Amino acid sequence: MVDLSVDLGFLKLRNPVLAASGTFGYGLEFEPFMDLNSIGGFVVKGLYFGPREGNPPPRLVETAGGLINAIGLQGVGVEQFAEEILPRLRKYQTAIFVNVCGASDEEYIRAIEYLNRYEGIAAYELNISCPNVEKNGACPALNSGHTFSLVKLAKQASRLPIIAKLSPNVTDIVEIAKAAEEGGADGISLINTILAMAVDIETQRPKLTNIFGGLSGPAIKPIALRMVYQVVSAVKIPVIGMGGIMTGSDALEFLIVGAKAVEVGTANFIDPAATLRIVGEIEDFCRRNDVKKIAGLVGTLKV
Amino acid sequence: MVDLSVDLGFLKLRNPVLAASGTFGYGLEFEPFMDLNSIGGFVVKGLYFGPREGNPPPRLVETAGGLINAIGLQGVGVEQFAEEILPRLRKYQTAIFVNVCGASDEEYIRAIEYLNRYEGIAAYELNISCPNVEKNGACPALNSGHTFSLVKLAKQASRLPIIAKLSPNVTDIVEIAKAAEEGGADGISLINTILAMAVDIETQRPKLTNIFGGLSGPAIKPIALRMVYQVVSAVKIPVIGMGGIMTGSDALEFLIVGAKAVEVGTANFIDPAATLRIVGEIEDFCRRNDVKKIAGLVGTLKV
Amino acid sequence: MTKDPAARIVLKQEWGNYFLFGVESPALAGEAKPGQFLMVRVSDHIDPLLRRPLSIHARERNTLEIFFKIAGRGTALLARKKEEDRLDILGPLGAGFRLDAGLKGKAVFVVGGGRGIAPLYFLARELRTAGARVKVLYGGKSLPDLPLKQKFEKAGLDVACSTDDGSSGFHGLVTGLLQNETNKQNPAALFVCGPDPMMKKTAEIAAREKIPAQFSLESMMGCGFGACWGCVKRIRKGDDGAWRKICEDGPVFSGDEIVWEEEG
Amino acid sequence: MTKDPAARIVLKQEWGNYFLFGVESPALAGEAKPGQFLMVRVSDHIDPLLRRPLSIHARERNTLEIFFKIAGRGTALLARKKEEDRLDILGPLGAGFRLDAGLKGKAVFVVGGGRGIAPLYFLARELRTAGARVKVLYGGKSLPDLPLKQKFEKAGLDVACSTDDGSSGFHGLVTGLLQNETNKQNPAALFVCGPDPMMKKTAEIAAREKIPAQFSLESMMGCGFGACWGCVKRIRKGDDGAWRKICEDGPVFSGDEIVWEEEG
Ligand SMILES: Cc1cc2nc3c(=O)[nH]c(=O)nc-3n(C[C@H](O)[C@H](O)[C@H](O)COP(=O)(O)OP(=O)(O)OC[C@H]3O[C@@H](n4cnc5c(N)ncnc54)[C@H](O)[C@@H]3O)c2cc1C
Ligand SMILES: Cc1cc2nc3c(=O)[nH]c(=O)nc-3n(C[C@H](O)[C@H](O)[C@H](O)COP(=O)(O)OP(=O)(O)OC[C@H]3O[C@@H](n4cnc5c(N)ncnc54)[C@H](O)[C@@H]3O)c2cc1C
Ligand SMILES: Cc1cc2nc3c(=O)[nH]c(=O)nc-3n(C[C@H](O)[C@H](O)[C@H](O)COP(=O)(O)O)c2cc1C
Ligand SMILES: Cc1cc2nc3c(=O)[nH]c(=O)nc-3n(C[C@H](O)[C@H](O)[C@H](O)COP(=O)(O)O)c2cc1C
Ligand code: FES
Ligand code: FES
Repeated sequence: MVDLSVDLGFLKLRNPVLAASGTFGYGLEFEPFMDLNSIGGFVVKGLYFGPREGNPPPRLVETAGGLINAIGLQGVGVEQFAEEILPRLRKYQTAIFVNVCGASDEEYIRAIEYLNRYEGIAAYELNISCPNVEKNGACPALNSGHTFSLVKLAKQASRLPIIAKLSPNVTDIVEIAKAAEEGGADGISLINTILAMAVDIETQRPKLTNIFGGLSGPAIKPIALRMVYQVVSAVKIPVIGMGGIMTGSDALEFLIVGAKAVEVGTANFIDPAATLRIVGEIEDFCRRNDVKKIAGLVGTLKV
Repeated sequence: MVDLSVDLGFLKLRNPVLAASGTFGYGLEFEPFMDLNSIGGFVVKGLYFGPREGNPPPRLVETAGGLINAIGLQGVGVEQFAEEILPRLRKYQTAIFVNVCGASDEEYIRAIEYLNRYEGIAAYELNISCPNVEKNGACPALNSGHTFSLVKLAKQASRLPIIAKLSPNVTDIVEIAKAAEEGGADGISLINTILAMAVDIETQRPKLTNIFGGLSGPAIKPIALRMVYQVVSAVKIPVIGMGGIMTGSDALEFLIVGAKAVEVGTANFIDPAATLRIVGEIEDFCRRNDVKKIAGLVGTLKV
Repeated sequence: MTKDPAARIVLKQEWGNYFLFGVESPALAGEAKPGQFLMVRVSDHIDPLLRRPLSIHARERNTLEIFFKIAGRGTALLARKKEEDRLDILGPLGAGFRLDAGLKGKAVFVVGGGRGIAPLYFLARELRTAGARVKVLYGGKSLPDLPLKQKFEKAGLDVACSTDDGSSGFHGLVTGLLQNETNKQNPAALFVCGPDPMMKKTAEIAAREKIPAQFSLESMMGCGFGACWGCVKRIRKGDDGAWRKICEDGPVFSGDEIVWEEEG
Repeated sequence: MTKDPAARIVLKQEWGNYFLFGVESPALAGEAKPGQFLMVRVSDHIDPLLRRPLSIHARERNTLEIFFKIAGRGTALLARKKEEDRLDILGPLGAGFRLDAGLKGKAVFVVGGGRGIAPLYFLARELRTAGARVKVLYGGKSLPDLPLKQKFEKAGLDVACSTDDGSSGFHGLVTGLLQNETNKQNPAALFVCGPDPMMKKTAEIAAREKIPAQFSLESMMGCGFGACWGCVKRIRKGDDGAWRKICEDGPVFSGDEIVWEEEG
């Protein structure tokens, strides 16, 4: 038996595979395809305090090994989530993270304070890195000062652990990660999508109505892995890695560079049981290589 | 007849397709496969003042739709280039750009001053953006102050136009582009490769001896296109776009968002006549769509 | 809703750029309803990355059929598959057409343009089973764009065709043919699938003639099962219209739900 | 050096994970020399992105042969190609083996391990044509890893085999077999291709026995024609060794040029 459990410090996970926010709906969408208890946990789609319309379509473009999305965080808002969806998730023994968004610092705090009253949430993943809401992809995680202050506010308001989700669209990811740590984050997750665009040469229009969107999928894995590696050596809090993970092998790369857990995003669209399959592939690898505890593989990169 | 010529202001090009530095050797490597006169021009491999050893192998990793390289600018140095290679290039009627590198500001200037004495170079592309030389991918183009001062020094030293080649590994590409423009750059080219890594899960080692390398190829096109679009609207000098161009259609996306010309990189490895093929594909597009002058298509994006 | 990673291709037919596959998959076939669709994996790796949505064209006990036109790289790759190859398919997805009990004995028109004919064979047969008197209006650019005409006829369905170039049937758009037919007799319902402009025009006719009409919409789909919020269109449900997921709430909507102006 | 975008596969043979293709390409075949290689495109799109280097295994007037083992996705895709399919190939590339005039009448050993046997069939035949007395030492893990044994024999070449498990020929590594053979008779030259450890060991034997030896090296190749500087190894050319391009200066080097320590 391979011990796949990992300890984030503030939380133990059955295994290191989580589903990434915005790619796993509210979890329920995946019930027909897999047992939600078989993965480490999942992060629900980004929630603002109130419901959000999202961006006008087209919202998706496929690129070479990647997907650009400009969903714009369409969603139900924390109230409807907590009242209608969360109760249906409580039956699961898996860790449920809420990805918290806000158009202003105050809205993040309002969402957190509202959700604080409900049971069944393992931690908040503070989405300070969505490139699809403000013009030109602006978001708090582009700036270490804002990252620090917002994480600090969130931490003060929250009764649950805070995971700061960082943006790859920065010169120095380590600086931002440290700001999040100093602000009191209990963990860091990265990367969110990379600001990108595509053009239809026949119509000479952007392929996304929003012009810009966020690039995800296998295309970005090498960039994500580099950033995760840079961050793990600079902070003491646990790091959750993501970006382009499609297979157990991809996930293992992130664990080896030092991520304590991983999130699987775009892969869920192609294979709705991707997270489950990846857990299995990690287990197989461990068996083949006589790894008794997956936790022992974290951060073993030989340089 | 389609008029494919474009005017960079400081230089007219037969057509908007150039070969990118480091992917076209010194040009001569491509003589068996194509007529070098059929493309707009090419940028020779990055040159330091002196010869460079480059990084230990493995230097390449293939990724999903991409290639990570950590060549580390192995090359002959300006002297051997000017004395032995440049004379063999002078017979071509195509624009030859020299990609100038330096371990210090002074070395850039020394290289430029040395090359100033030779005929047959159309412009210098100032490579302030190579991620494979300093630790953690550091380079002048990560910082607007350094970009400004180095471009300014180079411009003062140069008798030829200066094209500043920018790095995508920044929070705000527009800020850097503006700094280059203020420093006196005659043009801007972007993007250089994106800092990336890959891990061999069997050996638990980085796949590149250098740990980090630069990601190129189709995977990065959506990111490159976004950055080129952001920059063209912010500067007055001409912008040369690149990143993942494999086909005429890819090149047209860059022209439509406002690049005056494009560079083709990784594609040259797969198809040594890629630049030539792309010129043909652009011409076919123009014919099909009754575009008389390619210059008329530049910057026509409808938003 | 399930995933069959190895649905076997048991039939392949082709007409130029149009292809029909029969795939054996008891799991998928068992649940299928007209207007539902499948998400088909066209590559076993990352290129193209996403599955492709294709309507359920026909259903037998253990097999389903898909009918598609090559539109780009994904469908071109799919077209290269051969009998005995396996397909990785998710489905059946979406809510499909609503088949009112009240249609028994009534005349209904099923209107398809181009590849939009795909879901309408399954639908037409079910409508007939439900007791409706079905007339199929099938339009294309030219005769080669009507490869399924005979199949409908063989199934004993009443088909009228139109071609833009007059090479077969009514000379003009299928909406022209529809207008002609409604001039003769207003059906009790319209079921429509085709390119957006054709559907929009059809919606106008339906509204004018007060015929209840259902439309099967297309949009770029990331997942097909409601997880990505990528496929939205503006849909009224007793409100002014919100971005609703085509894959989950649709792909079929009634004419008065669809906000056509916001398209594209 | 040219590009043939449509070299036709005229022959396909397979033995488990090993494949042999004959490809018709007068342009490529005309120039080919032993030890040179081809860059073969294994996909028509971006996955995998790069061509794959494969040695020229045999040459007839208008055709070339390649022989390869499935190592990963690229070679697996290649293995799926069938007779009559077309391959996009660059070649011939590299400098290949140096065939000294002085070898006439002399005994030479050609030593191949696993898929490293690929370039040695072409070489052995050319060496024989040049008048050398050729002995082929062919090693593999087990009998199934020696699929070309009979081909060499049929060509009238003297082959001795080794297997790690003793299932055929000498029981042990091919370097053990080589040691045995050199104990009997020192050849005038060695020509070697195989996994790095095998080549390194062979180089030690050659140095000890003072036999001139040429080695065909492998490395990760971006382009195959000298444009990317990706394929370098440390090679001495009257100096301490610089990173030299395997694709252009090699892939064949003599034992005293190669700095084995710096490998991998
Ligand atoms: C619910 C639904 C049912 C469909 N049923 C059928 C059918 O039965 N037969 C049939 O021939 N076609 C059908 N389509 C359309 C079919 O999905 C597209 O033609 C196909 O996805 C194009 O893929 P491609 O790789 O060949 O082309 P691409 O090169 O990807 O694109 C070609 C064109 O198709 C559009 N497209 C690409 N991907 C999608 C996608 N995921 N969803 C919608 N449009 C897309 C692109 O925007 C582009 O305009 C259906 C679409 C939907 C949404
Ligand atoms: C000059 C030369 C001649 C060769 N001749 C033959 C031959 O005749 N027969 C044969 O079976 N093999 C030969 N090889 C090895 C062959 O190129 C690799 O096995 C093949 O490229 C692996 O590709 P893949 O996609 O199947 O595997 P991948 O999944 O890409 O990789 C599997 C392994 O092969 C290595 N590899 C991948 N790409 C390359 C590359 N471009 N160059 C070198 N190694 C690579 C990887 O590092 C990895 O260890 C030769 C290599 C070189 C450099
Ligand atoms: C369609 C889509 C929607 C997303 N929505 C969110 C979101 O609501 N909140 C968030 O933090 N990240 C969101 N993301 C980013 C993912 O959680 C993840 O960070 C990113 O996609 C990289 O991982 P991947 O390459 O595995 O997809 C979204 C990504 C996609 C593709
Ligand atoms: C192997 C390799 C070597 C490169 N060397 C250089 C270089 O010497 N100087 C430079 O400015 N850019 C260099 N680049 C970057 C390219 O010029 C180009 O900016 C980048 O690859 C993006 O374009 P592409 O995706 O078309 O390859 C190199 C890229 C590759 C792949
Ligand atoms: S296609 Fe993903 S939600 Fe509809
Ligand atoms: S493989 Fe590109 S230089 Fe050798």
